[in-house]
Amino acid sequence: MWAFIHKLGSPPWFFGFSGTLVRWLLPVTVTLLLVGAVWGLLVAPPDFRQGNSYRIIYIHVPAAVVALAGYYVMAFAGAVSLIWRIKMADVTMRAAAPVGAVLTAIALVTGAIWGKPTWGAWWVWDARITSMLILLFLYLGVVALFEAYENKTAAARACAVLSLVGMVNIPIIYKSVDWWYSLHQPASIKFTGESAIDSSMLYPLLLMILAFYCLFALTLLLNMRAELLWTHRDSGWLKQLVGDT
Amino acid sequence: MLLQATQVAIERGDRRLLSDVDLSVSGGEIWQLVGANGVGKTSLLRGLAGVARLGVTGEIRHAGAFLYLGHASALKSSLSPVDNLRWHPASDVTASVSQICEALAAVNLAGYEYRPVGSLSAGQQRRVALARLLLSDAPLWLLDEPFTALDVAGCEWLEACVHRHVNAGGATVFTSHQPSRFGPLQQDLDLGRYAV
Amino acid sequence: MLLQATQVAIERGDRRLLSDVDLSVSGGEIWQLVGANGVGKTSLLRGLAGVARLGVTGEIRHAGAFLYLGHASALKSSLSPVDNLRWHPASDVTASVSQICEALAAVNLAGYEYRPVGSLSAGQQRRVALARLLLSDAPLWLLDEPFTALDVAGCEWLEACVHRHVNAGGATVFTSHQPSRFGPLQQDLDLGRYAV
Amino acid sequence: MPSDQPLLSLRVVFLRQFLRHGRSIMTSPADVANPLLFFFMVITLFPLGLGPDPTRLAALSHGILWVVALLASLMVSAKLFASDFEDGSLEQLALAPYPLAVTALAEISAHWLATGFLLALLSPLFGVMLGLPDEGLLTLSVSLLLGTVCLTLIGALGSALTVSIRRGGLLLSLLIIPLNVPVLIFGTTAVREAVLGGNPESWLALLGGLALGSLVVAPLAIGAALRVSLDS
Amino acid sequence: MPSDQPLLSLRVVFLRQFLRHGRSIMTSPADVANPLLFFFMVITLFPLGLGPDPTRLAALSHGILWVVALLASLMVSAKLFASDFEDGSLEQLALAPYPLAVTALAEISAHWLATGFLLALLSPLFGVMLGLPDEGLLTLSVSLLLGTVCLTLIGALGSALTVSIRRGGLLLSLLIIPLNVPVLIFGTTAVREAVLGGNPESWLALLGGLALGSLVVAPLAIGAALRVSLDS
Amino acid sequence: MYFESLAAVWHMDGHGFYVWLAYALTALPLVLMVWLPVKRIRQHWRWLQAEQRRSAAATQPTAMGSDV
Ligand code: HEM
Ligand SMILES: Nc1ncnc2c1ncn2[C@@H]1O[C@H](COP(=O)(O)OP(=O)(O)OP(=O)(O)O)[C@@H](O)[C@H]1O
Ligand SMILES: Nc1ncnc2c1ncn2[C@@H]1O[C@H](COP(=O)(O)OP(=O)(O)OP(=O)(O)O)[C@@H](O)[C@H]1O
Ligand SMILES: [Mg+2]
Ligand SMILES: [Mg+2]
Repeated sequence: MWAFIHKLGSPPWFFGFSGTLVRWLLPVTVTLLLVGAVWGLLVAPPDFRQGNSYRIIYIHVPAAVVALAGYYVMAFAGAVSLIWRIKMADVTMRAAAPVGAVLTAIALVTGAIWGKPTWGAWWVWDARITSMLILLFLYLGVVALFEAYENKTAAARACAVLSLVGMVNIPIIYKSVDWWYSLHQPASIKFTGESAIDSSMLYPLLLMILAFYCLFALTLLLNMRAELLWTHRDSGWLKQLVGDT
Repeated sequence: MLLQATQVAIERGDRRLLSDVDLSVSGGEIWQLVGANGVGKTSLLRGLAGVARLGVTGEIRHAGAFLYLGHASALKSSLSPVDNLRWHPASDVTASVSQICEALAAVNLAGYEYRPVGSLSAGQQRRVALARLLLSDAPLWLLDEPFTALDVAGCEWLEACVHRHVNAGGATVFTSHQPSRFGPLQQDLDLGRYAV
Repeated sequence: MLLQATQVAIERGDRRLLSDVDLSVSGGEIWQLVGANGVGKTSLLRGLAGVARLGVTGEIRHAGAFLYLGHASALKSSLSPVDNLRWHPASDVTASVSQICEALAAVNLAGYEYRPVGSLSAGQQRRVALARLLLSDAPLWLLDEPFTALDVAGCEWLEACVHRHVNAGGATVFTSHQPSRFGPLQQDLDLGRYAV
Repeated sequence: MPSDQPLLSLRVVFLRQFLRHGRSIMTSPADVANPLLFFFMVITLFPLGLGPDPTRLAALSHGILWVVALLASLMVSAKLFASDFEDGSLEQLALAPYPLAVTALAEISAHWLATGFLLALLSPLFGVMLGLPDEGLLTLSVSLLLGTVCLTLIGALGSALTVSIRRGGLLLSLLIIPLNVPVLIFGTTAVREAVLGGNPESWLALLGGLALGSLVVAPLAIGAALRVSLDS
Repeated sequence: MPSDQPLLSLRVVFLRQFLRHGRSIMTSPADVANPLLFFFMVITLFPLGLGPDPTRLAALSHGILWVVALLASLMVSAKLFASDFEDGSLEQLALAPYPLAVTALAEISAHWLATGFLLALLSPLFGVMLGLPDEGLLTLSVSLLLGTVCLTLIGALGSALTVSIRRGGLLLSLLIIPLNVPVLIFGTTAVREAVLGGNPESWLALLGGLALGSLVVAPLAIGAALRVSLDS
Repeated sequence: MYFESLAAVWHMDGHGFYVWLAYALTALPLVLMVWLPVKRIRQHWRWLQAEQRRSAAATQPTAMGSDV
């Protein structure tokens, strides 16, 4: 295990490994996305209360779930880079932030679109929605901080500190927003959330969640490879690799 | 040996400036860092002092305390010289008001003790910063362009001050664009030779 | 006559610094303002340029345009040298990128054209500011400590530049703590004589 | 700098300074995005503070949006001239053979375009989030368009007055908040009238009058204030 | 600076730095008055923006007071380390033989005493102005006392992270507003509970927990962030 | 397949606009998210190859490097 992590920290090994991984992951992700989308859009039956608008769930929920997980990936990478000074962790963190921000934005936008036919309003200050919005702000903060530093090594350290503090805060934020909402909860809004979901609707959803996880991994790897190619443009192993092709 | 630097390399913003710099400074020595604009004198001095750590590799060892005075003078422009000097952020030593006034008189700032530093001229501000030399007991001084903005009398005072310090067993590493400030007493470290 | 100052007196913060200063500068002349730290060189130069007006009395007349470069270099540290020099706030002249790159090459900053000014060394930043001399066609230069932070080659370049300017009929008024930068070519205005 | 060269017309000077400043803003997308994000974030603080009840929020939304716009514009313009003063650009501008009022106005215009204008354009989005009824959205946008002109000019005046003060410059510029009060009142009233089906036009006209008035008066005051700051 | 002198205990270092900073704050009354002034002025904007209806204002007052307190602390802490960084004091502090976390915490404490603490003490006054029922006044004060500790520490972290960035501007606000959300929620809820006759104690306890937690975590993060800023 | 006709797929009982808008607004960033780094990798790779060819040409005798 430790040896594997150590190997991950070595750019030449990682570059080769991620190349193979990407080659597998790309077709798998595309297939999963297509199958899941077609299943969810065309095959699954409509919800008995919301009708066809519920089909947005197949992108909304996966995006939200993966966006949340993405923050932990980013913060974990930040911790690794701060403690062990592993360059690859920097790169992971840097790549994860914009991807996570985009996924969060997708969850918010699809949620808002869903809200219009369901609640008649584009936006309400529901607990989950609000915490998702704050998550977006946290992501944007990391992205903006990274862009603001000229020295990218320093930028990575600063972002690592920020994302670690953010990680400590996320459970607190979620809990507090929950309490806030349950204290104020107005009667006029009903969230369909907890009701049991039929398996004919559940399977495509699980498939899409898996697809979004794959997509997250894929974009992470691609971004890391691009970053590696540039930062190691002068190193011998890369020159040899280029020469071999 | 007050300072021992071996195989020091300096990087700034993804660009390597200097590599394999070796420097050992003992009591009684004066070292001038020499080199063209942008060669990395300030960066090296900051590295030697330990202000910046990112991009500084190699071994840097200090024996004893040191005093670093950089371009920025660590003076609050809304406070008076006395208030500014009463406490030096980098050391435990607190000076008494009478000591401070003595030091200010030595740098020819008698009468300016209680004006805001921001309303002093460029050279006067530099003099306030240099008064720290008189209030510190650190054996090693690291000074980045200390002669800047000083008039002729000021430069002479600073030279005498460094002489006294060195004669008392201290050492000084400084940068300046004027060659051979201290004549045969000083040694040069020409950074042009280490530039990448 | 490019600049004519008669009976100029300077006050700062309720304190009179200088009085009865007379100075007339014609084309081909180099004037150095001389005096100890805090005597009022910067204040006088700002008065002559018209940057500060409060506390400046007497008559100051300009014939033609002039270029004033003070301590603060009017450079935005987040912009590149090229972006900074493209337009000089005090004049109508806009320079083309090729002119700017030429000027930057002349001050030995080729290769730094598109880095943020804030990431340059002290001397390099001063060089960017001095590149303005090459982009301006004003006959009179008012320069406050222009040699600060420049290395030996930089100082030589600046001296040559001033020589060229003066030979072409321009004039220069500058401050510096090093005496007689331009040998017999220059004239000194010793402010110690006018100090109150 | 009374020069021999033929002076450019003030319009050309304005345009040139405007473009220069605009380009400097455009080179960093963060400068454009940050004020909007700040606006967005502060708006989300209000539901968190006041509770999520949509009907109550909707009733308050025009007030919240306007107060936040005022605060955002204050915070953004508080530092308008600070960097120019510190790095010596202001000195140089003062030497130019044109009134400081014109060059300052050019800088302020570029700044407004990147902050107030964008904010006004995007404000309907924030209005929808707070549940502002659809009838109010257009009026919100227009009122902010006119209102941010005043707010920015007044903020610039505060910045010019305090730029040379070493301590507490930022906060002292808040002393100009009282000058913003009429803008706030006209703006909120216009939006409220629109929501209630009254006629917002007269209030918008008042706002427009304020904007015009400050476009005339404020630059002169700002030019004078900058001179004082340079002299101190 | 690994010196031969016997190192002072961290407590002494903390106290000394605290006193030094405190004295420097005291020499300029503006630094102390400004946050209070900001608080006062912004609060007066709300009746103007939301309409003067006293019952409605009273119902909203706890939220308004807390949001404004948050914004005030945002503005004040934005510049916490800026001057130290620019004038080189931070460099010197980093050379001291003590952890930056301790010296930074001392500075922050002095800062909090001059801003957050005073604000909490005076907040009942502002509460009365907005018509907050008397039952809520004490809780408001206590909640702000605990809350401003968190707000100041988080603000200091933001300042430490952005101090070396040339176009920092609003970036700091963007970084720390999301982190302040729990403080805002606990604080407003505590006051609301007190007004409605519920039990604010549990919310105050949560706030106290947050304050303690940030007292432990934030100084370390701030120390690391200041180091990064010096390195960049 | 739940729907009977393509038109029904499009219409979705009145919710088609929302569903398709949501899917479109998701698909666009997803495609960009994958395509942009792929483009960057291609660019960097080509740059590296060009660099290698350039340095190879520089080390080789000029007589052979005439094609560069
Ligand atoms: C702007 C609006 C919205 C946002 C930001 C949002 C956010 C989220 C988030 C973050 C989750 C994932 C929670 C988890 O991980 O368990 C989620 C799940 C879900 N959302 Fe939304 N949502 C929004 C609107 C809506 C609307 C309008 C509906 C339907 C009427 C909806 C229905 C659901 C359902 C059914 C789930 C999954 C079931 C569950 O986990 O409880 N959402 N949403
Ligand atoms: N902002 C200010 N407010 C009040 N007094 C000032 C201010 N700036 C400078 N002074 C005072 O004016 C005098 C002259 O300052 P000035 O900067 O002109 O000196 P200088 O001759 O340029 O000195 P140096 O050689 O150090 O640059 C000094 O004694 C100083 O104390
Ligand atoms: N913050 C920074 N980020 C990136 N590069 C920097 C930064 N500061 C300086 N540099 C670069 O590092 C090099 C060395 O700078 P340094 O300040 O050490 O030079 P110096 O020898 O002190 O020059 P001078 O004689 O002008 O003071 C310069 O080429 C400069 O461009
Ligand atoms: Mg230097
Ligand atoms: Mg001077």
